Amino acid sequence: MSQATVIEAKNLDLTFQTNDGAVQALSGVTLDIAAGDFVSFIGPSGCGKTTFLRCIAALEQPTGGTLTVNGMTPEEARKARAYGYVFQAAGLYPWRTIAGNIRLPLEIMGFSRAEQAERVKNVLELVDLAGFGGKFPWQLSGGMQQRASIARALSFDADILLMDEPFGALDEIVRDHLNEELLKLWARTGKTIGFVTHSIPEAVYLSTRIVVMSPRPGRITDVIESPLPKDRPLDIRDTPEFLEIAHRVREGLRAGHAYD
Amino acid sequence: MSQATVIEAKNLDLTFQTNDGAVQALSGVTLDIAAGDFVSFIGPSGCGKTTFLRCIAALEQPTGGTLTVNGMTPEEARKARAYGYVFQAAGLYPWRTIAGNIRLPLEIMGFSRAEQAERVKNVLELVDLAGFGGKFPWQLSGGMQQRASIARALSFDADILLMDEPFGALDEIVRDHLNEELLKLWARTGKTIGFVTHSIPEAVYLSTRIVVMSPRPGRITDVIESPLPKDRPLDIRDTPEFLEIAHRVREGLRAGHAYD
Amino acid sequence: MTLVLSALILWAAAWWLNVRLANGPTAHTPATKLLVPVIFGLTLLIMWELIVRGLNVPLVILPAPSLIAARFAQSLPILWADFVQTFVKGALSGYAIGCAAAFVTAILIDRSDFLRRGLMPVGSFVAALPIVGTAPILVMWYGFDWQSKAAVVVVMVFFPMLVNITAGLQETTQMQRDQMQTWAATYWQGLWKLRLPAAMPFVFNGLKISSTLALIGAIVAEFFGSPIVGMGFRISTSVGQLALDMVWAEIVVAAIAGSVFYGVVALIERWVTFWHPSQRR
Amino acid sequence: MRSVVPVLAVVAVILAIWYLACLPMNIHTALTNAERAGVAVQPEGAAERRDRSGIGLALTNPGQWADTWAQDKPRLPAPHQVLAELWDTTAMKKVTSKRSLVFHGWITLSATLLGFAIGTGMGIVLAIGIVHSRAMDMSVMPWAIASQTIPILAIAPMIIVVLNSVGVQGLLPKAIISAYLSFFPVVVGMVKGLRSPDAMQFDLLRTYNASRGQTFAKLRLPASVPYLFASLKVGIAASLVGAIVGELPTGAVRGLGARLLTGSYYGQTIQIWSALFATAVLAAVLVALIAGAERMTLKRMGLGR
Amino acid sequence: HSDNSVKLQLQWVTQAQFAGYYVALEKGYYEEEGLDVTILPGGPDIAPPQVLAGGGADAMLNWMPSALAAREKGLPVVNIAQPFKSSGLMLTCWKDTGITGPQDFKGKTIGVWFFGNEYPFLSWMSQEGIPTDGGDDGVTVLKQGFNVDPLIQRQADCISTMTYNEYGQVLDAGVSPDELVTFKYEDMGVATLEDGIYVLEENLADPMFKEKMVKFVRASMKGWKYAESHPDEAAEIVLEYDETGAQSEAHQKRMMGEIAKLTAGSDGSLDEADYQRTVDTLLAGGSDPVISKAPEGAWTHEITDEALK
Ligand SMILES: Nc1ncnc2c1ncn2[C@@H]1O[C@H](COP(=O)(O)OP(=O)(O)OP(=O)(O)O)[C@@H](O)[C@H]1O
Ligand SMILES: Nc1ncnc2c1ncn2[C@@H]1O[C@H](COP(=O)(O)OP(=O)(O)OP(=O)(O)O)[C@@H](O)[C@H]1O
Ligand SMILES: [Mg+2]
Ligand SMILES: [Mg+2]
Repeated sequence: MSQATVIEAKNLDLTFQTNDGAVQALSGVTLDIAAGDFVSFIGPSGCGKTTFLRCIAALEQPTGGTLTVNGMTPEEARKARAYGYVFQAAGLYPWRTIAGNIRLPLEIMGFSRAEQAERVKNVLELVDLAGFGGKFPWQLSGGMQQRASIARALSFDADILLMDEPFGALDEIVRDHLNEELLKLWARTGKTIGFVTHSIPEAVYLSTRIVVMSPRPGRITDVIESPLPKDRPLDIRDTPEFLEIAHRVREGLRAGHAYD
Repeated sequence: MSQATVIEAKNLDLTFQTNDGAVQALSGVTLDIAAGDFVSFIGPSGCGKTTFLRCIAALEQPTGGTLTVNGMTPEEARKARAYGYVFQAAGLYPWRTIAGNIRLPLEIMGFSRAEQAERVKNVLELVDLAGFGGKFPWQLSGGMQQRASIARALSFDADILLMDEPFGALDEIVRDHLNEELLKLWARTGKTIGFVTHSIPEAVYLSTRIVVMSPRPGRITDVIESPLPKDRPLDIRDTPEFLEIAHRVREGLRAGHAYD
Repeated sequence: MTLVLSALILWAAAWWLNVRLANGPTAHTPATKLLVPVIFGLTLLIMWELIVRGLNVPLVILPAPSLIAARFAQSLPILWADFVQTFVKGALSGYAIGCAAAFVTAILIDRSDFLRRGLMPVGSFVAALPIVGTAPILVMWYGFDWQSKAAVVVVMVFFPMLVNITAGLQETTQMQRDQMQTWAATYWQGLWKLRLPAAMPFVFNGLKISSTLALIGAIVAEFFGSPIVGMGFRISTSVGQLALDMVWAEIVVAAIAGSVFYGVVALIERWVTFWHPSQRR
Repeated sequence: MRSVVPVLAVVAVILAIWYLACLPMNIHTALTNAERAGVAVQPEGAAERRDRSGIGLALTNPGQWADTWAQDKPRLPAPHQVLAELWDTTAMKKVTSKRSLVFHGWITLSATLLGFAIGTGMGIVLAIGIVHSRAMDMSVMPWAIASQTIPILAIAPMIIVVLNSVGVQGLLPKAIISAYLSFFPVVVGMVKGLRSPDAMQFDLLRTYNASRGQTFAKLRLPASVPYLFASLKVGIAASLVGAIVGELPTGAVRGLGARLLTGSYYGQTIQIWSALFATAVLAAVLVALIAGAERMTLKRMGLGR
Repeated sequence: HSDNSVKLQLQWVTQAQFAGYYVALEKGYYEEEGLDVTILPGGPDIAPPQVLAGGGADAMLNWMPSALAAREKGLPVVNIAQPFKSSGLMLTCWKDTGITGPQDFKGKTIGVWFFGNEYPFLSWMSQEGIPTDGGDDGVTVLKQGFNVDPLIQRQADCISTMTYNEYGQVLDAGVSPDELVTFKYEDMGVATLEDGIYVLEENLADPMFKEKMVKFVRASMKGWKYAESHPDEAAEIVLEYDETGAQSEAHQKRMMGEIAKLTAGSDGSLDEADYQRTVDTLLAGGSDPVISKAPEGAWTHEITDEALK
């Protein structure tokens, strides 16, 4: 937390104009994310988690406030290819093999052939998919597809990794496994990670900070710093410290939740 | 557990013939479910949870063993409209209003107009959707749609409720809320419920018995009786007893899980 | 040459205007959505006029739009009589019969997998028979009046409708059908309450395709024998009389009638399949 | 392969109905012929029989049934007559002979293929324009629909004459008419296909800062391939119809369209039917070829499961 | 595209009706004149005047009513030769309908060709005072297709036939002449001139073109006279040139025999009396006149005078 600030949001507002009136998706969001942070965003549906992540990645244009990434505008950062973005669905191209999918951003960014092959090989190993490069996505299980999509986001080595519910569609056991892997990867690479999830245990297990959001209008209601050590075996989830943080998150969530 | 046996499976086998060989989805499954039981099925993807539920509902024909429901064959029970079945997706018809959707099974079963209106009103209240009857499904949030689909399964008052991951697509808070509601409903009506889930806390929180399954071939590896009281506030999930059962379930799961 | 040149300049100017409109702030208003294609169409018309005048194209090859419009205005009674004969009597009745027949067949096919697998390939083969071959045969069988035109239309619309309805009836998910099972619904209940409503987007797709086919079929069939009234009759005789302005007036009627027919079907589609994502906005 | 038995069964039923239908359809002529040959028929006199139903006549004159399947110019030729003519004009004639259906089929096919190529090319270019330019989308699409409501047979002769007057002759005018019919399904299918990737996939490419061209080449184009093939199958059949329509006003000299027309001038119903079937067979073959190419392409793209 | 090329647009598909031109081509008469002649067959959707206007042909064959109508429509075509002396057009009716003369047409259904060929019929009916828009007092007119089915199928009581073509088809269908009543336009006094050779007026101003046409007409008439005297050979030549392969030998031979009767009286030059009769017939055409005033300059003897020298 002592490192430089990478993402700096000040009083961010975002209003969507829809057919039946304006929707305020973000309202007065202020947040700093330092280099090497693992920040989770949690909150009920529609609270603006995705929208905030998309603002950072310059996929959405805030209507108020300021947002800088590495001191640049998000747009400039996007042009500088500062982000790896992992969407909820794996979203692999069915007409490309796993290796071909991972190669896609590299082709677009103009890496050399040799470099491409090299990088694909490396990230495939990183996500435990060595040997599956020649397979097509539909020949793999959902968990493997999701790993491939993470590999794709890692391949060009962006400093910032934005992940929008990447494990939402997986079963609990596979999810546990990928959580472990993600932590290892983060420890190894020191990337800055923004991570959206619906699962309290997942958020607590992974993050250095947990941002609790609440809807209508979407805003930050709580930011919880995690005192957990960097090294976290899965069993840590049965410890009282863990349960304590989980409890705080749940309380924070419930406070901001209005039933519809 | 003292009540009469409602569902009785003995040595159930089910083998699917597919293009590339036979898949044994269920193997030697033996299980009794008593009237008023709340039985959860948990296990990794592909272990046959859905298949077992479908066998009970006579949507699938076992290839071996015996299965009776209320002393009849599942087929007869289906014709006698013994089941309410809730699928993972809400599966509401977009061209019918919420009330129209709930009315659908009633129309099919030939209830009178007045009776239909009466029942629709009742179940809408039961699932907290009073006032939304005139809306179309796509005008409601995912959680509300899922509640409507539960209302639909309840409307004709079948004794057995089969639910296949009904809350899989919802966020944690809405899920908690629906879990609470479901428990209340169960307590009030005394229905027999079969419930498939991927979430360990959910299974432990809801059930009187938790059936742990494991794949290839799909079989039951463990049946855990829950000592929790019938009255369960949400906070019960932070108690040691709860964590103890959850731990047992997790161990059981991990034992049967092979990474793919 | 100046006329041709001004046509090109006009084209560029209109296109620039359209690009402005389409990307401007009002792009999503209904007025703009109507205006843009209208500007485009008007540009084409004016260019046609200028080029025909500029290059002195003989009347008997291609008349200018102004002449066509004049002829149109003078011949309203004739055009109306032709329209009634061809569109109302021939095309509409054939369309109704063809769609209804396809509907009944689709339900039959739906009940029997054997029939479906047998009929669909044979049907697609029959559908490939070109209208210019079948029309004379049907005129021979059903006589010169609108009945034979309706028969041609029936033949033309039947198969596209059948394919679409059949595909539509397959459109439900396994889950939806299972749901019906758990309620022990009968075949007809399942059909009426689930599969027909679910099939509607497909049915309307077929209805839209068939709406353009119907008019074309009725007109073309008149080329192969007709009473002395009808759009196809008028077109072919007028070509013989070198009354090209009349030919184009009839083509204008055909285009308007066809587009309006298509539009009406699309409107009904909006209304019936209001729930479909493609219709929601 | 599971369809073989049902298809055969359906074909058998159709043949049976067909033979039966020949009875009422051709009985009038059969009776007139018989009467001229001096055979007693019920009732006598062609004018007398004119308004009688064919079925009634067929029932009262079972002796003349055989003739309804063997006439020279029947209203409805019997299946074996059509088959015999097909066999006679394909297998039994040299392919260069003017009486060979293969010869005429080839003439039509060449116009079809050229028209198909032009139409497909035009359709794809238009679709790309429509997908990338809102102005084009808004202005062209309604007119493309309207263009398909114009009866092609009516303007085909004019197209031929106009092209003729600027010196274009031969295969090209026919091909242009055939292109006119085939471009529309391609436009509709390609627009759908090029727009088929969901918003997420476009967002993904934005995070890579991909250019428009890259987005097109890497995402839109491959995603549209299945749609393209679906519309190509519709398009090639439309091309064939277009080529045949185009043959009528080019002097009806050669090609399947000319066969249909001359058959019709001289009341040669058997010739019409055989040309009709030849056309349908040709269409089936062309569609099957595209389906084959589709299977191969999709398989190579990893989409054919 | 050499300067000595001539493209001739026929009115209909290749058949013995056009035997003279095919014979001239086959026998090399055109070649002898130094001409390179292309014969373009017609069809149901081809309007020869339109082709002429579009520059697709140098000369066309046309019936005079149609050509005069085109002239009024602003397409100045000129008759330069008239190989057909008499008309082959007639109405063929079933005898058992009770028709014996034009007065019996009332209430009957009659098939007529359109596409420019309807003018003689409409003139005739208006001379007889019979309306053509149906009803008990008038005739119901059908746009006849390309064959004789409407008569055979008894969808019409009468149909238009040519002595040399459709009438034969009716007989071919097994009908004996006793069962039929026929009305030749020639006999009814309403005959109009049929197949003549027409060119654009503006082209005639060009002496080179004129010279070409002189040669063309000369060679064509030579072809016609040969065909008249060798009908069977001429029919076979036509069959040779038929690319559809749909014509039968018997049919073409009979057609040639009938055609020979129509061309017999002509040396190629237009008979002014025939022309006048045609114009008069057309001008008499009641409410929907084919032409509204007597045309001027619609024919010339310059070519035939030169050719027949
Ligand atoms: N493109 C858009 N146009 C209009 N409204 C939008 C758009 N995108 C999002 N919204 C609205 O903005 C609000 C925030 O949406 P967002 O997707 O960020 O929520 P979220 O927290 O990611 O929810 P979830 O957990 O369901 O993914 C919602 O009310 C949503 O309906
Ligand atoms: N209709 C079918 N045909 C062939 N195989 C099937 C069919 N339905 C299920 N299977 C196979 O049977 C096995 C059990 O499937 P089932 O759907 O019951 O698993 P599950 O436990 O519900 O998994 P999940 O958690 O993914 O829903 C799987 O291997 C599956 O592939
Ligand atoms: Mg989201
Ligand atoms: Mg399942």
